[in-house]
Amino acid sequence: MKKYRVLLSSLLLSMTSLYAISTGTYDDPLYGTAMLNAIPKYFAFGEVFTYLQREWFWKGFLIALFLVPVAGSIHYMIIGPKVFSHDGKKIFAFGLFMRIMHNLAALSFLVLVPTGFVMAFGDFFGGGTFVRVCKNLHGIATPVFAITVLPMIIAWIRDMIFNMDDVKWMMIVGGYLSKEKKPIPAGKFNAGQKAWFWIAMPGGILMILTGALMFFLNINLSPVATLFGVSQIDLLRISAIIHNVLGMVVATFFMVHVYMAAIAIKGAIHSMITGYKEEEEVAILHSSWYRKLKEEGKV
Amino acid sequence: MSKTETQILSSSKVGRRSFLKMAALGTASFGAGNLLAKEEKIRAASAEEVKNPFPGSKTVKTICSICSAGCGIKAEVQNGVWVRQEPAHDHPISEGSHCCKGTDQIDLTKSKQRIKYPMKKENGKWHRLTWDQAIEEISSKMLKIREENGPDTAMFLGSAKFNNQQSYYFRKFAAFWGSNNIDHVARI
Amino acid sequence: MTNHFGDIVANSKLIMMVGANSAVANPIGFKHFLQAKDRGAKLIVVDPIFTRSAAKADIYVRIRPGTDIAFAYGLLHVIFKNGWEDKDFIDHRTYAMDQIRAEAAKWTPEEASNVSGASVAQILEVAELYAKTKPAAIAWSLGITQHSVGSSNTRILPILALVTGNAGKAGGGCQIIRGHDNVQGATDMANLADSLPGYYGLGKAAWEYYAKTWGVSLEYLQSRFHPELDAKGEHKWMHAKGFSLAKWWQGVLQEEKTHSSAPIRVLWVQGTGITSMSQQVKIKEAIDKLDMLVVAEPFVNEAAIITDRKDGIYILPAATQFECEGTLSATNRSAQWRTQVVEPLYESKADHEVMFAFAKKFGFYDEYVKGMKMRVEKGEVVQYKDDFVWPDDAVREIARTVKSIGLSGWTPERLRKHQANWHLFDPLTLKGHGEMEGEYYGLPWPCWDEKHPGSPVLYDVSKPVNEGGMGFRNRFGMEHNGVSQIADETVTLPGQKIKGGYPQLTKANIEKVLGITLSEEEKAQMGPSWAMDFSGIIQKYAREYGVCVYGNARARTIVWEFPDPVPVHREPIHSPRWDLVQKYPALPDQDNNFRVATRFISEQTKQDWSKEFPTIMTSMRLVNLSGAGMLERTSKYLSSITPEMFANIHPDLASKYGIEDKGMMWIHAPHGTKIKVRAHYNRSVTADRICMPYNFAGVMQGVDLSANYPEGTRPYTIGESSCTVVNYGFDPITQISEFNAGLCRVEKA
Amino acid sequence: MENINSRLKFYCDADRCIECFACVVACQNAHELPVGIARRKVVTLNDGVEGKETSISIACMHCSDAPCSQVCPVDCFYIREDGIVLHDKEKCIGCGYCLYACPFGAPQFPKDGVFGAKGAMDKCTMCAGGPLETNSEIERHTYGQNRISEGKVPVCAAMCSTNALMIGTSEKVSELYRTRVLARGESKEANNSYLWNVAYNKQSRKGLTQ
Repeated sequence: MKKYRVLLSSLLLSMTSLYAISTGTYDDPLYGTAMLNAIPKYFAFGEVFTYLQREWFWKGFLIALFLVPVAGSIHYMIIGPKVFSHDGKKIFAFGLFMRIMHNLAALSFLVLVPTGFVMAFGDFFGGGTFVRVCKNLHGIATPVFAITVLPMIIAWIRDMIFNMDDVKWMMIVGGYLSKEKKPIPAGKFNAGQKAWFWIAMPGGILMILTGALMFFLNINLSPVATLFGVSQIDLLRISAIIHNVLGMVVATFFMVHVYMAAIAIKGAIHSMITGYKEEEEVAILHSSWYRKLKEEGKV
Repeated sequence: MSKTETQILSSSKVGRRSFLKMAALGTASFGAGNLLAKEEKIRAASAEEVKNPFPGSKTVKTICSICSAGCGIKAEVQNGVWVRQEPAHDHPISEGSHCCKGTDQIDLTKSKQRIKYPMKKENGKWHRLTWDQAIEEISSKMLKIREENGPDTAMFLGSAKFNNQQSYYFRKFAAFWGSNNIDHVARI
Repeated sequence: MTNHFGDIVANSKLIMMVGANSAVANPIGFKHFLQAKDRGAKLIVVDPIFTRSAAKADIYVRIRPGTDIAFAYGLLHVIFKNGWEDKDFIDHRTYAMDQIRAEAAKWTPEEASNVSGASVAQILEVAELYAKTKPAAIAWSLGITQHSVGSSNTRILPILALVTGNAGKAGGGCQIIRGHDNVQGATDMANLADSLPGYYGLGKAAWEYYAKTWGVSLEYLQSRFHPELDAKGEHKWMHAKGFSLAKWWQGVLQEEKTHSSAPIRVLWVQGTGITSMSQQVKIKEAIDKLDMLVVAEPFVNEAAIITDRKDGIYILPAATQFECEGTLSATNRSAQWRTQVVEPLYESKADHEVMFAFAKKFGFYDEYVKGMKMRVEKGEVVQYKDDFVWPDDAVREIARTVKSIGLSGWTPERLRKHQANWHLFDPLTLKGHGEMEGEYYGLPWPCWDEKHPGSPVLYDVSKPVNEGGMGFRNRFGMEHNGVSQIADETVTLPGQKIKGGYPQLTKANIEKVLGITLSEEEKAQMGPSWAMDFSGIIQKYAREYGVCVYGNARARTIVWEFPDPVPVHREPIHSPRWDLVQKYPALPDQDNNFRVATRFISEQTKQDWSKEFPTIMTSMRLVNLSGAGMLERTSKYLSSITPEMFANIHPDLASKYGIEDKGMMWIHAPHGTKIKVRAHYNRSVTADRICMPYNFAGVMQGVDLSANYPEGTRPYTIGESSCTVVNYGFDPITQISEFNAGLCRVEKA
Repeated sequence: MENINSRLKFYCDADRCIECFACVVACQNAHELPVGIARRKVVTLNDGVEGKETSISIACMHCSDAPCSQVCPVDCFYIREDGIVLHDKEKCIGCGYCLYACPFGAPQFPKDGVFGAKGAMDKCTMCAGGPLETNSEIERHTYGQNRISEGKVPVCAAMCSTNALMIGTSEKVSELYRTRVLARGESKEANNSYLWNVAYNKQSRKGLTQ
């Protein structure tokens, strides 16, 4: 637990220090000479951003918004959820700290994703107070998510490395297209979860960074900007592009994740509340892990 | 000759608002053949077109108090409050132009940092005085010093910000006090 | 200014700015230079710093601070050598040009280049361009005056204009761009230690004249002064110059020898930022030592802040100029009426109300304001009413009194009418039309009488006197060294009924000069000379005969009562060129000027200052601040443009001392003071010099003085005053400080 | 009003601009902006470098194809027939997209309340107020003066110290500028029309980016 505390505090510290960088210079990094120098370079990222935001981002978000619900509904109707016995033994999967971390992240995502969509379709809501509140919630939820990122990475990264099981898992799409209950090749985390992990964690960090940039706007980032060889305004434009594109992907995966946990596998959500998974569920959906646990005599 | 470049534009996004207004070349300026140009606009919009933003205000012509170019200022005053500073396009020297100090005259006059009442420093602390107290204390001390060592004990530093009449009367003040110890920043 | 801004736009073919950065100090003035440039005029900027003005110039010449005379002689050398001078002008309208020619002969372009740092090619180019382009205006400002040779500097540039015949011409002339809004007026009205209003001096005749116009006896005025009499039995301290702004602190500290009836014990500051004066540490010590400090200002004067004293400081709230009414003189000598915009805010009082209140307590109020209740009747000033109207009656008092510079025509009625009819004046000529036909805007002085239109261009002999023309003033006698000081007979103005030059008009000579006979009544009413003639009869005849009351004389190029009759180059008191100090040494030390002794040569040669202090230090202005910055630093918008004091430093110099861009550095002065400022890498300065704005205050030698401000009055920005490190050095005549040439040592902080 | 040349435009003559900040402070005073917000900015390039120093005043250019209005997620921009680009602060959520889309860095965001969140965007209105009742107090407080409706010139150009800043229909501005350049009798290179070349001329864009 101690290492987590260190982690946590260092994380908080880095967040606040980001906050504290002042803007008190003669030449504002955004609006001063740098701005004028950036004008001729507008036709790189500036124009690209404008084009993408005007033509494509809203379409992307529209697809993201409807893809999972539609696909989920079809899946639910045709194949239906997987139901496992709740009377059997339970296997301890997640400790209290990790459950808190995960659920904090889940909570923050429940805010981040919908508010993100509201912003993306701000004109649909007519702008104004509602969208503004959503924007601020989006900002407020971010630190909550940020706190959880490093602990989750550290705790799970070893289990998240892809292996042969995952290839097999991919071949059969995790068995979700069949109603049969036969063991699926997967460790503690299956390939789907791993994919989600790799998108949500490094992607999440990227989302946090790009989001923070856009949120704080004119804090002096000239060292970073120089590192990438672009002006600060271009850094912001790049951030906006990344944030949007990645946002679509993350939102999509998040919805899949929610569908799986809450609907497609009945009761799966309990493992993140109590920490215990149904033995049958583990045996079927995480057969490799189950085997390993058995070998170690933990079942 | 005139640099008045006016044309009527109807301005509005469709259906949002509409009224007639004049748009003009802001600072049509001194180009060849444009020698006498000074008035750039501008017809005041009629009452039907627009509401006066400062009802009942009057315009006072005055002069910027920063530098010796002597730019004109038009001050809009409403109920004794200076509410807006307008460019004096008809002023023969500045023709409406200002530097940043000139454009800030309204703000400077109303600065929160003004000295608001007479004060005296005593035991390292500032204390508020009434004018009567201040005049009484200062003058009695000065008269006492004058009594002791004569009028050349005082040094009067006047101002390039005085108007001519104040300036003349400041010189006269020193003369009546009895000293030529008077000077101002023209010497720097 | 001898001309006005519109005239530059309309007529100048070349403008040479020397020691002036009006793009920053005076942007509206600079607008006119740019307009002239867009019309095809050439703009030459001569400055130690590549200023914002220089950025717009056709030719920029970088010279070393304090070498303006050397540079000007370099130009004169080339001009004389090639015969480009205006020989007729020199013969007919100037005196002693041969002495200038002799001095110029010493200044080969090579020597001028060696001293000033301008290249020989540039000197040749500028000389040819300036001499051959006509009309050409010279503009200058504090870069010329703020030197230990300031009064020579201000003579050499008009000499350039005289040599090339540009003086008194539309589009030519000498454009001295003044600083504060009414610094011209405050000087005319003599907030000065060496004169009464209108440059009448402090002689007995002047005091008598003023006693009359003020409605008091000379004896009364004498009784106000210290009673000590001089050898001639005159009131010594009434006729002696007072302490000056530049060195008043010696009157308190008395470290250098002073000559006054008493030490200074009370300082009364009304509207002068104390931190714009040099020797800040001495000023601080002097304020510490005073019995009392009285400050009357709209904003806190740092005089009350830089001192450590715990008692005896009074701060009085004065109104701004938008809270009172009166006239002010623009840099082109135009009077402008300033109308009150609002009533004085808070408890503040208008400046004259402060004076009136104290005059009452001091017991001279009735005599003090009597002048406003008087008028001229039959050549005598008599009281005709019991109350007065401010400012109108003060305007009238000035008009009947200050004849020397021709303020007689400045009546409140005329000036108000000018204000009401701004739109009827042409910006390029200042000529009025319509209702204002026949007058120039603001009646630029001299405006000899109530019918005179004002004089937009000084010394312009192409116009009749009654329409604003005039020759040079006959001020220095009829002849000098046997040479007549009166202009040549070819210099006859249109409408002039006598031929050629003539002396200034006095009661004694008017009949002879104009060939008239005065009646006894006229003689009885007439004052002794045109400048002291309340009756206006001299001016009446002058108008009739188309002559100028002050005469039509030669411009003298030498000032025989000065220590340097011919302006000569002298190295700054703290010179970076020790080799040149031997060749061009400073003047001998002065025992008494403005009641105090001043060191010149002894300070200059005390040691080779450049060894310990190798970097040249010069001052600059910031566009958002003026003077000591007292006003503008309290503006939330203006102060945010430059939130901090800084110095411009060349990257090469900075890196030599390990100073980083935007890092802090110390600047040490030879007299042992230092300031801590932020270094700004900037290539407008070369690696041998640094440049600082002088508009900050509130920090002294690294110590923040915020705690000394009364609550709620601290300006939004405070900073070190560059005047803390301005070197010792003063002009021998005007005692202006040497702000613009000094030495320092920089150090990483 | 279909003619694109009848749209109102700013133009800053770099040969005249002396970085005096008059436009900036005039604007701040006229609209009583919070400290730190400058709808107009003055920038000097190559400060102190002989022969290269250029100052320029810059603000919203009121683009015909205003990219800001194309990217606004809440669609708060509107372009008047006279070409003035305005926005509705009630709708604006302060997301910053308009700034990313703007070539000129015009949109600014006053800090608004907790966490340093950005408030509603603020930019030059060409002194034409906003979508609230014309010349009402609330319009003045929200958007600043509505001088256009009074028949007055925007305050920055009206007070420009050197008449560097011009405003008018693009036709008139270019006419005036052309007269000025012809009077100068010289064909100045890029910096003369730095902004316009870059912003409105596809050919010179390439030149400058290369």
